[in-house]
Amino acid sequence: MKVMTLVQAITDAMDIKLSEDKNIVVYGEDVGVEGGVFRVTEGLQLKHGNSRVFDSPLAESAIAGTALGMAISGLRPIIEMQFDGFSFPAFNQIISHVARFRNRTRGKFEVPMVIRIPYGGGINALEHHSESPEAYFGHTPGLKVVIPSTPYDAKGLLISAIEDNDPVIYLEPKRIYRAIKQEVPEEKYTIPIGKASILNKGEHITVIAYGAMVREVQKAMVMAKAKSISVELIDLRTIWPIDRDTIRQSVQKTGRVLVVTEAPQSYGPAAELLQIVNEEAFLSLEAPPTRLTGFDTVIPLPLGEKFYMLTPERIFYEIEKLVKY
Amino acid sequence: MKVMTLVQAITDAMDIKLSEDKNIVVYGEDVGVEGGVFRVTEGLQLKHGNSRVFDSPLAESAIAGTALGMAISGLRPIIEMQFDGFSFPAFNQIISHVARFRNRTRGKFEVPMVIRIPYGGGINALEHHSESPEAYFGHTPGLKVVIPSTPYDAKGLLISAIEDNDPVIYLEPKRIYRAIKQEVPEEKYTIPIGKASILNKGEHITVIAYGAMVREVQKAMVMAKAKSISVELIDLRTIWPIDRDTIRQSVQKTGRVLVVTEAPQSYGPAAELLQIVNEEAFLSLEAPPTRLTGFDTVIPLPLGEKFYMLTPERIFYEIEKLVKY
Amino acid sequence: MFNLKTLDKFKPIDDKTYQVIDNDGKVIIKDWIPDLKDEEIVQAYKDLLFERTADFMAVSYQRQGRMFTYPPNLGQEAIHIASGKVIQPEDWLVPAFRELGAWLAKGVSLWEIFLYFKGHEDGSKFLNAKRMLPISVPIASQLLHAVGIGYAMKYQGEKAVAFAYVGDGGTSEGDFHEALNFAAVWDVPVVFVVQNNRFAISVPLKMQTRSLNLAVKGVAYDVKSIAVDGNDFFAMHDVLSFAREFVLKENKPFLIEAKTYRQGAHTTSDDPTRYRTKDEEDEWALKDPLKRLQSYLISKKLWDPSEDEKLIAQYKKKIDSEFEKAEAYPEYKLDDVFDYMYENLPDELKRQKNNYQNYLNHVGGVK
Amino acid sequence: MFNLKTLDKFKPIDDKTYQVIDNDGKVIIKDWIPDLKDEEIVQAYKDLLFERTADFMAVSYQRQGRMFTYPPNLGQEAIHIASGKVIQPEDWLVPAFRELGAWLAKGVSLWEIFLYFKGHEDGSKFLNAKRMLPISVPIASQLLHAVGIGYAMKYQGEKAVAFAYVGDGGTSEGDFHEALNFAAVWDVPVVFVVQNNRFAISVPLKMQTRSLNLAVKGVAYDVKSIAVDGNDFFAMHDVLSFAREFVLKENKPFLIEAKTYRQGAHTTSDDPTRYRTKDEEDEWALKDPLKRLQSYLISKKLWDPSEDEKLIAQYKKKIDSEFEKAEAYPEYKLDDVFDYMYENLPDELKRQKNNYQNYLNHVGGVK
Ligand SMILES: Cc1ncc(C[n+]2csc(CCOP(=O)(O)OP(=O)(O)O)c2C)c(N)n1
Ligand SMILES: Cc1ncc(C[n+]2csc(CCOP(=O)(O)OP(=O)(O)O)c2C)c(N)n1
Ligand SMILES: [Mg+2]
Ligand SMILES: [Mg+2]
Repeated sequence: MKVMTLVQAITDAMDIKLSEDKNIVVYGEDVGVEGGVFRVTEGLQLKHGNSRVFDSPLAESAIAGTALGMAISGLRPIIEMQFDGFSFPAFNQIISHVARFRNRTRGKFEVPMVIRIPYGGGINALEHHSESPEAYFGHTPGLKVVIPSTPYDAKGLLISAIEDNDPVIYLEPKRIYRAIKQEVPEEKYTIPIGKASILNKGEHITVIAYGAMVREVQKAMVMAKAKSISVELIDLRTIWPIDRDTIRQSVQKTGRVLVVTEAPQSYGPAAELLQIVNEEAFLSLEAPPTRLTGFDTVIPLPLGEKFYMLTPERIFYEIEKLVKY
Repeated sequence: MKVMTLVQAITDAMDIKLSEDKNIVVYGEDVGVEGGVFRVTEGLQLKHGNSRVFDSPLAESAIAGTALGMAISGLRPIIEMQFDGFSFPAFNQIISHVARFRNRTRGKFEVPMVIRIPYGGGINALEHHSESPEAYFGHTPGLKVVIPSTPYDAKGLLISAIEDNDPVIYLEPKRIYRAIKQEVPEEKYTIPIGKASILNKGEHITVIAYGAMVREVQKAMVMAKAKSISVELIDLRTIWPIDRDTIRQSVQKTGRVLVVTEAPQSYGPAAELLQIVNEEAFLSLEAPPTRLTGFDTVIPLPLGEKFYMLTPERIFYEIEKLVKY
Repeated sequence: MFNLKTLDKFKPIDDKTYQVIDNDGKVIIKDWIPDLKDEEIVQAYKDLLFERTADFMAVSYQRQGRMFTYPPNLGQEAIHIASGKVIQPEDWLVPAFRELGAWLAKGVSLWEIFLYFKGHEDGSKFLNAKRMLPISVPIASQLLHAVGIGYAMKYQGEKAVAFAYVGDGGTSEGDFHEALNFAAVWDVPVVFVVQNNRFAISVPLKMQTRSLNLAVKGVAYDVKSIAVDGNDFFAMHDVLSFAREFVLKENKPFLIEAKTYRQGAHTTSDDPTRYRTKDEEDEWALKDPLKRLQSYLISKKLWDPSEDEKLIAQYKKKIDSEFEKAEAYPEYKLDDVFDYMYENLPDELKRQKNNYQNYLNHVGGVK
Repeated sequence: MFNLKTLDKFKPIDDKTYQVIDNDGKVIIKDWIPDLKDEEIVQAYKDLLFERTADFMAVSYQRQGRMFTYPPNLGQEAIHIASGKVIQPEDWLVPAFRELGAWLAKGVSLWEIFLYFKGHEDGSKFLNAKRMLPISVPIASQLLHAVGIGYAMKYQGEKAVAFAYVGDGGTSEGDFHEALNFAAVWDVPVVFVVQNNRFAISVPLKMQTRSLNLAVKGVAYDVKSIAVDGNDFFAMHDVLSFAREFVLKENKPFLIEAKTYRQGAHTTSDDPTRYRTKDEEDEWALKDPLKRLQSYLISKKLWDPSEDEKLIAQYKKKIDSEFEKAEAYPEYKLDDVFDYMYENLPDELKRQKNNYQNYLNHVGGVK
């Protein structure tokens, strides 16, 4: 075991797979010599050579589109979109091709590729550097979408993603890249895509979150505990496919559910998770399925983030309201 | 009054506004001489001249990005994306700029533009010609998103969209472009963006739909009526902002709700509308808020559409199940 | 033999176009010797005739309501047949959607094409075509796939080339630019073929770009390029063969502008009389690739035109039987909607499929 | 005077770069006469010094934790100051994010820039700058806005130009291609300025493109273009002035590659020693635009370098006071999150805002 940050766990996962499988290549803007603007690919080019870990010209559509080409012809590319907001120029390639090539060709061509995207707010960044685009990807048939919230999960999920023969969008909660340290096995292991994890067993309310919000919910749970509220915390881990079983079992038990996501509200991720609650546990509900989300606004520049980002206090406020409902 | 198809009503709206306001320009692929692949801009170039109605080179990002430039400098562009699936190359411009320029500049620059997009399936088309991307747009703060389902609404809503000082995504249900004829006033009128319409008053269940699905629900209602089921049908008309009041009032009365949309299910439009039901009418619910949507698959090529597209029979089946719940 | 010197003589920046035969099939480059044997040229002519016949038949099946929208190839076949001769089994073919003859040469079965345009994904399986991608509908997007394939081949040490197709309209898309640039920077073996048929649906070339020609766009990426008479089978064959060798030897991409004309409609839903003149059509009819190749063969006494009719009749039979095969294809099943989305059907899709199956069982099948 | 003939002499295809003074500030074009008066040149020097000082101060505010990420301009100021002189009040300035001196000339207040990089949208209001767009973060996307503006100006019969900026890295994006192409096809008055500072963050030019230079990319669109020494104030001024006239007269776009070097870090979060050598940095230090202009002025007896220190001290005071103004800016309010999203706040946003306000009231304000 080794104590790792989220960044280190991700680097480690790529390093292990690069060593193991010659068909894996890693590229994107600044991922080579620079090791990525967040240093997630640091050291990988030196170790694995610059035909395997390299910089690309500055063009996201091309990064995604060439990766598709590589993936259908025998390689297993892992590409990086430098920031969430810069994945949008690649949308056409992702939606129209990456997600569809297997279906279009009836399985003749597989698309084993991973698109890594640092995502989310709370880091005092410039515009377009703090977006939460997971609902766009979750709504796109043909993709799997994964978001880890701990170093341990980050490594295991990324290895699963790399080994998956379908394209996986791997969103990295950049706000906690270095905020959490955890013991992580040095050897290879996988965590299945599509399975949520229950981070805390509880009785009064189910809270569903993922990515950086998990930590904020955990802080809120300290406040809840002080008021004797017992929270069951589900870390979703996979945005699609959604782990209905875990959600059902939990809400059937607690009768109350709060989904916490920083993405904008309307047509956002929380609505889907709550509709699943309607479908799976309607008769157990003792309070309206509730969401606490970002506003339907652009995420503000740093000085305005204090309003936009969900704080433990606000999460606790919602928890308490729901439990008292 | 004049009997018009949906296409004619849309053309008419543009014609009226072009005549009235010299700052309006209309462009996109093949919209000039050709009059658009669906003939929606037919006759407009001849009448208003080719500096006002014209073809662009084949590049959707450029069509959207140049329109933003025009809009912030005094024009009011109406642009066309030739098909739903070809709006994706324009996503970056739409999400990163069109939706945000007002906020970014604190209102110094306004973005009065309309993006017209024929959308939806059921027309036996090639791949990428049958998509329902409304959730992507609805989830993007800064946009308004409109979908008419009748010629009358199409004209009034488009005129509102053109006169709006914010960017409006105007999705045209191409499947019913010529399927419905209706008396439409020849003069100018507007229909407010953000207001749903109740197409049928009913007691037992609320059905929410929009676009081409409205007609399918209406067919299902004939079957329902035969079984003495009284359906309240809400035509949403605006995807964002959502008319919460109309939804609340209806579901509070009926206690049951079905949302019918052809877009894929997960993180799709139906989930949002049903979460609004949770938020607004939870205590009135007598059955789980329910959705009938497209599958989480690529919409199949024509021979497979019979499985994917929602039929009146299937809608009726869900209505009956819900009412019996 | 077309070689580096020839390339140098036909600089796009000087607006030169490489041509071997004129409109009457007469060779206009002195000392030119075809790099194909007589039988091969005759076979090319037959292939061209076959493509044209199949294409006509496709349009008529569509008119009969037995197929959906179809994009005709009429007038552009020399590009396809020359491509078919040059592209090797180890090469990749990355199509747009208007290269029928090249697909067939790569091993695609005509019934698969028919099946595809009848609206079945199984028509994209291309059971006997190795290294052939499906039709790409989003314009120019496929060029990036070719570049990725090129990178993979280079990485794996293969000696093969990716041939990627796009139209004149497609050169306006950002993906065209990004593909050419990535190909150049990464030094990958890709031959880009722009079929410049002068229209993107109704939009004429002059409203698509102001560049001198489309080959000259290679300058922006330092990609070697040339404009070729795309209705001249020999010119296309010369340049494609040269390009393949060049790309393999230099490990660099190459760009070909094939100047041609779409004699038919954009698709069966299109009416070209709305946006172009009869005069223009007539002018280009004189440059028809089939007639030019035929005139060459006749002048060399390699072909008796009275053979055509017999051949066409024979082809039609074959084509009809391919179409029948497509029509007899097993019915579309619910599995076809769900089962290819992922390697293993995720639980969520199983759930959706089961729910639907239950509904079907309840109502007794799809209406 | 730079004219069409000069343009012709500096063809990008021949890899020529227009230069007026050498590294020591000596004029290298014989017969060259500046088209600016002596006082104007002195003023340009002062402006350059001001930009540089403001830029240094910005970096140090950032280091002190009083501002967030900031992209320094060091080494590229000649392009900005020359732009500032040429761009007229009726012209539009469409920035990327690294043209500080040009923004200031357009009327942007320094405190607004500071406010923006402190993380407040109000810093993009540019209260006194007409026809100036906000900073554009998504690389190259802004070029299309300039083309749209150009179309609008042309449509409205205005005689003015849009100046649009992008970096070398930005030329790889599809939007660069689409913008140049649309501008050419639509014949709009846009001057595109590529600041080629040889790096896109850590990625060097040779991994960005294989083209001979960046100006040559104009060939792909038939857009007239030229490469200029971007560290040479006079060269930049000549070409920008010419380009403005050209564009107005011909109603056609123009492309300028300004060859320069980012002497500082990409942003304050970047460490250039990771990806480039001291030798390279030293080499480019010799070409520093400020020193070159200063040397010219000294040689013409127009400047006494001992003045610099005094001026810098004076500037620092001014800059500090601008920064204080930014720091004293009213606190960020909830309204700032919601109220500019739409012309009229939609009910849904009112609801979200009210809910949040209720929460704030409940807990007694933001923590
Ligand atoms: C991204 C995208 N935008 C629009 C379309 C609709 N469309 C189909 S073909 C076509 C014109 C293509 O012209 P060109 O590239 O010249 O090819 P050609 O049809 O002439 O062979 C258009 C606009 C599309 N398929 N993809
Ligand atoms: C679409 C997009 N992708 C990635 C980024 C991240 N990014 C910011 S600046 C930059 C490099 C830009 O290089 P260049 O265009 O040469 O401008 P320079 O920074 O050198 O002035 C990158 C990759 C971005 N802002 N936008
Ligand atoms: Mg064409
Ligand atoms: Mg640069």
